[in-house]
Amino acid sequence: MSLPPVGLAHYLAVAVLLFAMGLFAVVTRRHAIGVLLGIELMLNAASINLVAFNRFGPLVTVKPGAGVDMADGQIFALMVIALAACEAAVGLAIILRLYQTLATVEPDDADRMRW
Amino acid sequence: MIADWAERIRAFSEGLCTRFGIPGLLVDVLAWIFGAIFVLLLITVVALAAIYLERKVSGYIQSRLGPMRVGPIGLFQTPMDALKLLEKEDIVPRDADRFLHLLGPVLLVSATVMMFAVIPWDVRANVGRWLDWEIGLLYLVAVSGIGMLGIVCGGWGSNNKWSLLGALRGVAQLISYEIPLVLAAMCVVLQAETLSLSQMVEQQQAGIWAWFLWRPWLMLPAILLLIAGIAEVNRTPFDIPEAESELVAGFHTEYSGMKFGLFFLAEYTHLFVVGLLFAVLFLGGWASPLGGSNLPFEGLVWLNLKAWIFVLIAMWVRWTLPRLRVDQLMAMCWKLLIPASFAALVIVGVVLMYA
Amino acid sequence: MKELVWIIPLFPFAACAVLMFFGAGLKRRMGEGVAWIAVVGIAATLPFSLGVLTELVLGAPSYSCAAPWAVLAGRTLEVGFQVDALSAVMLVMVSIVATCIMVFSAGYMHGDDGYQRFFAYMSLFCGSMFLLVLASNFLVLYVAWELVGLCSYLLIGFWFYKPEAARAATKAFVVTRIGDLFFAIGVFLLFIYAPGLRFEETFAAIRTGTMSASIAGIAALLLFGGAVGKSAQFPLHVWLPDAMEGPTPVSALIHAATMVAAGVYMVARLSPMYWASLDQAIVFGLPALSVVACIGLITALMAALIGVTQNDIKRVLAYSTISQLGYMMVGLGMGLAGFVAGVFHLITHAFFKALLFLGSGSVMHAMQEELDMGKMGGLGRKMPVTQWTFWAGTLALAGIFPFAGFFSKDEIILATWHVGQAEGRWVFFVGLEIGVFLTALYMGRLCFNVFSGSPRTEVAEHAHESPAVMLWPLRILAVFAVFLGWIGSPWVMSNLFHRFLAGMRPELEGTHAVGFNWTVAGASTALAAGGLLLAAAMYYWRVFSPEVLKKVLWPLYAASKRKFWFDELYGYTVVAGTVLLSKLMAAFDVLVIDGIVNAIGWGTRVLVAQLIRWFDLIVIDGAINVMAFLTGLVGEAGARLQSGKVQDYVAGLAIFAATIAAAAVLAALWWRLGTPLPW
Amino acid sequence: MREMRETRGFVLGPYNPSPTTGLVDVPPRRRLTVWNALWLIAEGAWTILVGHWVTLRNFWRKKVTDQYPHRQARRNWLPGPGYRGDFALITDWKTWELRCIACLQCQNVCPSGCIHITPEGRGRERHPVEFYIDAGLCQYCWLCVEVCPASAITMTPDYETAVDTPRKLIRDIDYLRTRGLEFDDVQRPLEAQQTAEAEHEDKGE
Amino acid sequence: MNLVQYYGLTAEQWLEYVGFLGTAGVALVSGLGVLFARRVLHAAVWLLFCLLGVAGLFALMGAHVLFGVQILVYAGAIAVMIIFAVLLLERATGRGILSGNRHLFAGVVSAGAFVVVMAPTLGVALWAAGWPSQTAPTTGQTNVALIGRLFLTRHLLAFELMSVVLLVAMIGAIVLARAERRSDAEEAPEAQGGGAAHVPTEEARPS
Repeated sequence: MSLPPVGLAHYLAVAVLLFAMGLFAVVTRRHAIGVLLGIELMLNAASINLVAFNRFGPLVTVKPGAGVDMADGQIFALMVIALAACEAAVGLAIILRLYQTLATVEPDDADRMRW
Repeated sequence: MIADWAERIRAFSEGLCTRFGIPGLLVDVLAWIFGAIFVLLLITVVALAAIYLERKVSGYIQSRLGPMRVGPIGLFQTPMDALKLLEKEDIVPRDADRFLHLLGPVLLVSATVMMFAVIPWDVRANVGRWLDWEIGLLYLVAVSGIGMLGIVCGGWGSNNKWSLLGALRGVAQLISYEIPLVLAAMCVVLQAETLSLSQMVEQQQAGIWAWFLWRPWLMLPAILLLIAGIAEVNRTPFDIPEAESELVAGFHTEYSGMKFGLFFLAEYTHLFVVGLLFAVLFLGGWASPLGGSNLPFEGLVWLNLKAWIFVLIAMWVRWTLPRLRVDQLMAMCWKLLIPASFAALVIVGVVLMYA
Repeated sequence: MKELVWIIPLFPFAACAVLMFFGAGLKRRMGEGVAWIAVVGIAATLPFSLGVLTELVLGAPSYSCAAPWAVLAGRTLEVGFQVDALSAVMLVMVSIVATCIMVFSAGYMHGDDGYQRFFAYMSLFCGSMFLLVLASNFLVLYVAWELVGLCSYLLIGFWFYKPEAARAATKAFVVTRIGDLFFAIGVFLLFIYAPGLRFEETFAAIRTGTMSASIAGIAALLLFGGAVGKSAQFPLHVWLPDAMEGPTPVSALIHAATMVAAGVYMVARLSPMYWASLDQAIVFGLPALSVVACIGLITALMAALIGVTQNDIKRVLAYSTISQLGYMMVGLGMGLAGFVAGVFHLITHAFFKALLFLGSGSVMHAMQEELDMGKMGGLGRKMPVTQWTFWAGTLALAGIFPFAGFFSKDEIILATWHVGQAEGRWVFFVGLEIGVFLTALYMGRLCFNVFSGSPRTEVAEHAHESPAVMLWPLRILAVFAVFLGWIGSPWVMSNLFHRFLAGMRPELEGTHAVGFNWTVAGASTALAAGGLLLAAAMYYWRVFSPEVLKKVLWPLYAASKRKFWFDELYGYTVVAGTVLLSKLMAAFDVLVIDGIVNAIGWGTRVLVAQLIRWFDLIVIDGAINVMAFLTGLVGEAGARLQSGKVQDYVAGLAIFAATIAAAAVLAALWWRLGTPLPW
Repeated sequence: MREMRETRGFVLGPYNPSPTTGLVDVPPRRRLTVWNALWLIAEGAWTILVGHWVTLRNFWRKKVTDQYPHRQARRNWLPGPGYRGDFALITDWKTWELRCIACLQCQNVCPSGCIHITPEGRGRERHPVEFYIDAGLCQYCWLCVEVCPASAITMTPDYETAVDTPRKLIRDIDYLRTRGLEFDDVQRPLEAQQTAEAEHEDKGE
Repeated sequence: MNLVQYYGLTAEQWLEYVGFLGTAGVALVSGLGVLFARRVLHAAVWLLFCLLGVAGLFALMGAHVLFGVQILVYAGAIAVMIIFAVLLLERATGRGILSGNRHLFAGVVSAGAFVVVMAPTLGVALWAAGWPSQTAPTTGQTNVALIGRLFLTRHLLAFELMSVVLLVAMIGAIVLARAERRSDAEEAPEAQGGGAAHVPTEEARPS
């Protein structure tokens, strides 16, 4: 029985699981910040994918000896992190305002936009 | 010389493996473990020495002797303290968050210890991949961020207003002073054109005047790093988190026993690490002032010496300057240090571009 | 001076404007002095008109100027003024008489609260009279004609708070309007057929034949209808006696001298049209001119007869004016021979009739507004100036030798004599002679009753002479009444007036003043004296009482007393007719039209409404309700989706995304890669 | 340099108006110009260095700590006169026995009741057999010394009375006698010397 | 060295495998911790560990800069910020995830749908691509230098834009968060003394 070396599949598997967890957190968490955490998880899963594809993805034929400098995935992941920072900041500000106005933190209570 | 030192560890671990039949490939792992153990020992010794030295120096500055009772000239004072702390009962305040209470010191200590991974001891660049990491400085700064979290957990976990306030202030201070620290380090990065610390040291080998400190344009970053370094460690001019007069003991008010010890240990180790960082960045790591190094352990000695100089300076500063008020602290960081560090960065950039 | 003729109407109009707009203010400040504005307004015209007259007398040609006013159907309507012998004479007459009357009324109207309003209307009247006289085309003539009618209405009804005055004013206005109707139709006829509205153009057209004589005749006759209304001739004379309700100066100016004379002046102005249509049988086979004459004759006789039995001095004078106008119409009716006579009598009559009216005004003033002869008597001693001026006017009117009346009236009678000799129609001569006798009779009666004898009431006792401001105009007019006649007499430059007037008319070119016929003059003078003596006998010497005559000529007396029942006649016929007509129309309106509308209303309210209500309820509301129900249903279902819970949305999003992703990936694999799928 | 010192201090912080801003005639705060700022920084740095030089110099100075247990006899260790330290019963050096006549005055006056005496004998032979002073309870109010007719009891300037169990704080008669003897040979000459000096100083002025 | 191929992997690969399992395990376990931690603060701390796990994965994949940035930015700053936010809101504790949560079903369905859909598809795709695991040989450049160069050449625009986005987000967050004080004073005078004073306790909150 031979184990396959650590490849794209492994990372994708982790990413999918993490994303599913994030999604589950976002949907079920009763605390607004819990939702935010879920979102962070999903973002991380996405960035794992990015870096994984950057590393294993480009099956370009390469001249022997020459190296391929492909770091776009990583840069993309960096951007994702930066954006996650912005998103978290604004998200938290909104949650704070939500808390101040509605004195609750549960997303279910903020349901004034219903029919 | 140190090269064989690392080799010697490796050989020793290999011997072990063969003796106990551990598969070959784990030899590297074993070597790493021994290295880690070595570093841990070094840390504990350094911490104890630092604490002892702190009390001695503060005494001597205040024209008093400092601890003299325990041991010949009080040498056994700190170990005894440590023992005392060990046997003291570890109290967790009622309905405090036990998990966070424990997590506080753990995070802080682990962060501080992790910092030692990238310090270039007296090693030739080619030995030990794990020693010469290409993002050394970034790793250092990143890990210090984690330490900050430890303070927060500690503050919140002890369910007490003072500690919470101390934690919030501490984090605010750390976050603020991280910026000038990083920017000052960036100046050196610009100069050395690499993030890995060992390569920086490589460039400072040629005798005392090759050290970066003596480069005129790097002097300002050096001063900034000094100040920010002291602030990063929450040392006296900037030690508002556990300012005795206001916040009893800041975020480690509710700690007793070994957790308190851990905090104490972490603080001094962090001080030592910053000293090491300062030494590596500006005083040419394990480079001997006379240039060239041939004695075994010579690099190690020089590095530690420079680090200790920094630590002493820190202590010296601690026992002269009064504590800064919170808004003065913040104002100084945001209105003085950060602009200065930006300026320094620009100057270094320009100088390196055209000089 | 001729060129400045257009200023003349301007002065009185200006005075009127000032008085009209600033009258109240001025009255407060100047008090009675307001009158002098009007007087000045009129007096200013005196020098101009005299200047114009002298220029024309010295042989200057007639002058006319015109300004285009509007363009109607291709014709330019002009405001034009014309000055020739006829209008110059009239100008002078009007300005002199008006001035005297204005001065007189300054005194007479003393103490009246509408003081400035009176003078404003008087100035307006004088202005429009000048306009009428100076008019050079039919349009201006018609405008002036209407203005004059308006002023007469305003002035008759000056004391509008007196019901009979208001009624008299409306009566005068309506009757003259009937006359004006014919006048307007005439003008329209001319507007259509005549090349231009200007008199000279019309006469030239008639002369050259471009306009047919018959139409000229008809137009002339229609215009004469207007004159009948305005000059109170036979059928339309009823308004003049009632017009006496107005203040006396008004009667003097309007109903003696000017307005009523306007009709005669208009006929004189248009005489060439009459002369041209002599051979056209217009009405009952008579040419227009003879119609004029006949109506003149009838009016003269009838008025004289009524005048004899009136007790109110102003009514007597009114009827005397009507009869004298009849005389003028007869004069003009005699064609080329009587034209100059008619005009001359018009001028002289204006003066002494104004004098008589003013005299009666001063009498009334003295008698505190009392008009009935029965209540007067013996005023002669108390009012000597009024008496002798009144006697001068009476003698002039009767036609005694040195006075103006003798020459002018005598010339008309002479003209009828010639016509009688020429055509054998003696009826005019006989009629007029009877008129002379009657005129003398009623004037004598009037004078003796008022001035001689003993005062019959204490009011008469206390009567006293009028103030100087009233007496001086009387004296001036008296002077004119006495000496004006001479300018028409054959001894003065062989009838100066005739030569002056004849010079204007080409047709008159050939004729010259008719010699002085002693027989005719003698006859008329004798008749006049007879009348006077009869009056004196009855009222002065009281030889026999008038009752004797009343019993003998009782039908004539009754008829005369009731003014030949004209008022009643018109009352029953015209007035009653219109009233009846209006009632009929009202009835028709109420019954027929309102009835129909109400019926329709009722119908809709009851029947149709029910129908519509049923339809609306069932059909339309039904449809809408169904629609509402449906949308509600759909809405309900749709709303269920939006639970407001943020996390439900996220779940939905995720599921949806997942399915899409799956589909896309499978599709891609199935088509693009063509890889054999594991299953 | 002098002028700069008089001016109001420059504060790095933002200009935050206090509630009475503008109401009281406070001299306007000088705005921080660039040169002022630079001069300020320089001056600040210099003061810090001077401070450090002071501490450094102090680092090498002779230390004042006196290792307590093995202290050098130096006069300034002695507390001033009238220090109320441990108790002592004075022995009359002529008759070589305690002056205390067991009159129980001190026992009665003691507010905290920490003196317990068992008297014996009558008249001139009256002497205490047992004399306990519970130093733990005593509040060192000096009343017993004052009230003693025979001035037999006194408080020595000895402050090193730490013991490791409370029971030892109850001083018995022997302990008090020995302290009294010590007090005599040590304390009296010193007191004499001190009073002599005091008189000399008074004469000097 | 007699490095023996154990289970078909070289020592290097073994090391990497172990490393991968370790970090992935940390990441996934702490992910679960984020999900099921009863108190949100614990969830936040678990998130921190998850982030460190992910950072480890990045390091394993050779993205060292990303490792550093992840720890410095994500774990160091964002996690701290989230924890701060939780500290502020701690009193209004949300109930645990499992206690009678109406959305449990929705959560399971959506997460399940996602996994059910993505896993086989990816599996098929990867199976089709033959479990790619070899990486392209790289030039001698260190990751730091490469990222630095790329940032300032090819992706300069993204780099600059990101600074703008960060600035805007910062301003937005400040405005949003700061409004509370002013509005407190203006709008709701009775809500003085910060939000905590009148936060309805667990029971008082309407069900």
